[in-house]
Amino acid sequence: MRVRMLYFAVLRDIIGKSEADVMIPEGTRAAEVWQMLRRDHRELAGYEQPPLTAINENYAAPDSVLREGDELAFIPPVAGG
Amino acid sequence: MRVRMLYFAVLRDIIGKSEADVMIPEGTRAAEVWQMLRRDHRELAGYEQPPLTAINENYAAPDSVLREGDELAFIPPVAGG
Amino acid sequence: MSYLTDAPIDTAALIRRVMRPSDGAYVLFDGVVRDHHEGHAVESILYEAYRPMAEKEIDKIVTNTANQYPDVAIAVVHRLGNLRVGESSIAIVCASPHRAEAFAACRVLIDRIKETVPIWKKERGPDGEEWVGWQK
Amino acid sequence: MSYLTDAPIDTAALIRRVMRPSDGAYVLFDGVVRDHHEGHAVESILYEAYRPMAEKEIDKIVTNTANQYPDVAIAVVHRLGNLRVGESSIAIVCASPHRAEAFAACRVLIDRIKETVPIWKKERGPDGEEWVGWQK
Repeated sequence: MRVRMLYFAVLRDIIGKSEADVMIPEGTRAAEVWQMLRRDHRELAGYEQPPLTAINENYAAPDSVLREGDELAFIPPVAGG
Repeated sequence: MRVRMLYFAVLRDIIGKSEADVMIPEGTRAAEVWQMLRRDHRELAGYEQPPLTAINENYAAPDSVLREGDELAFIPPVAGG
Repeated sequence: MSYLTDAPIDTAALIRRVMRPSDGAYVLFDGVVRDHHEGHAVESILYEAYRPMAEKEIDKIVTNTANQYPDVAIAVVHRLGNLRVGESSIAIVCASPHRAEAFAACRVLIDRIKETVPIWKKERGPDGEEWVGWQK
Repeated sequence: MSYLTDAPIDTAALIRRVMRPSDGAYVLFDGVVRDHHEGHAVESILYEAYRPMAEKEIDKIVTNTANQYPDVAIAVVHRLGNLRVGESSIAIVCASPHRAEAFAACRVLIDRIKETVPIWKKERGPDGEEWVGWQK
């Protein structure tokens, strides 16, 4: 199934793009997508735990199961204000 | 001896002037001046205790002994801000 | 430097006066004449001060607060005269590298100023006028 | 109503937007780019947001705080883009009939916004640039 990835801030800099459609198996959890990103980008190797996770513009548990068409964003440490 | 009285806010309205020189005996205490004012102005009759007292632009104890040339002000409840 | 003014308060100028490049935030407290007090309508407030003593008392409070919060830069101005609803009677700006001290100092300043500075207010409204705090 | 802007923050307009005749005070918190962070010099900060989510998260925080302090009128604006030292990144105005709630609500708002809203900052200075909070 297809999931829309959004990359912000340091993750966009590391991954080199701000968004991408990815094809993942049915039943994939958000945390598993994070592990895929870690395999592909060694700057993330030290980050075994995923950062905060947002699905469709809401914070979600990292073990949330993704659905077709979801918008998934990992939220690096926020620093607003 | 001579003491300079300053009257502010409600006290000025009651007493009808903003300042006055008064002649009082040596050794008079600030609180005794308050009692003189109470005798002359029945609007103050309910105020047996003097309000806050300032001598020469500083808060002072009501039983402070006045000196020649002092500037004495009774400070009604403050409401700045 | 006077803490009292007869003119409308210019908060933007006050902020410019205190902000340093090392400040990450400022907190502005602005006291404004409101349209009611203890159940009756208010149209305006006359503020009056024992001016030289009020200047000294505010200065003591500012100095004590600055000692308590050494990283905070402080500005205070209190307006006197007749103020209508919506007009500012007092502005306090506390700038600081970090926000916690700016909030704390600002709160302490307004609380202390309301407690001890010889400033009075006469509220004026359709029910007449009255010196606030004086029990007839 | 957007909580995010790419333009300089107009705090005076924000204040006018919230103040009601019944308000006796407002507290303004203004976060400003400062010239240092954890020992190194800062020249500017690039603020970036996950915009639609940041709008929603700020709105949740404003709604929760308004419920907690029902007498307080609230305005929040966060600026995005590259800001130089001294420029405002966030302004929060809390107006209230009484000052205690205005201070409390303002403090709660900035604390919560800093905790959960998906906004990031990249600090830029003579030592290079760095996303704040990310351990390399």
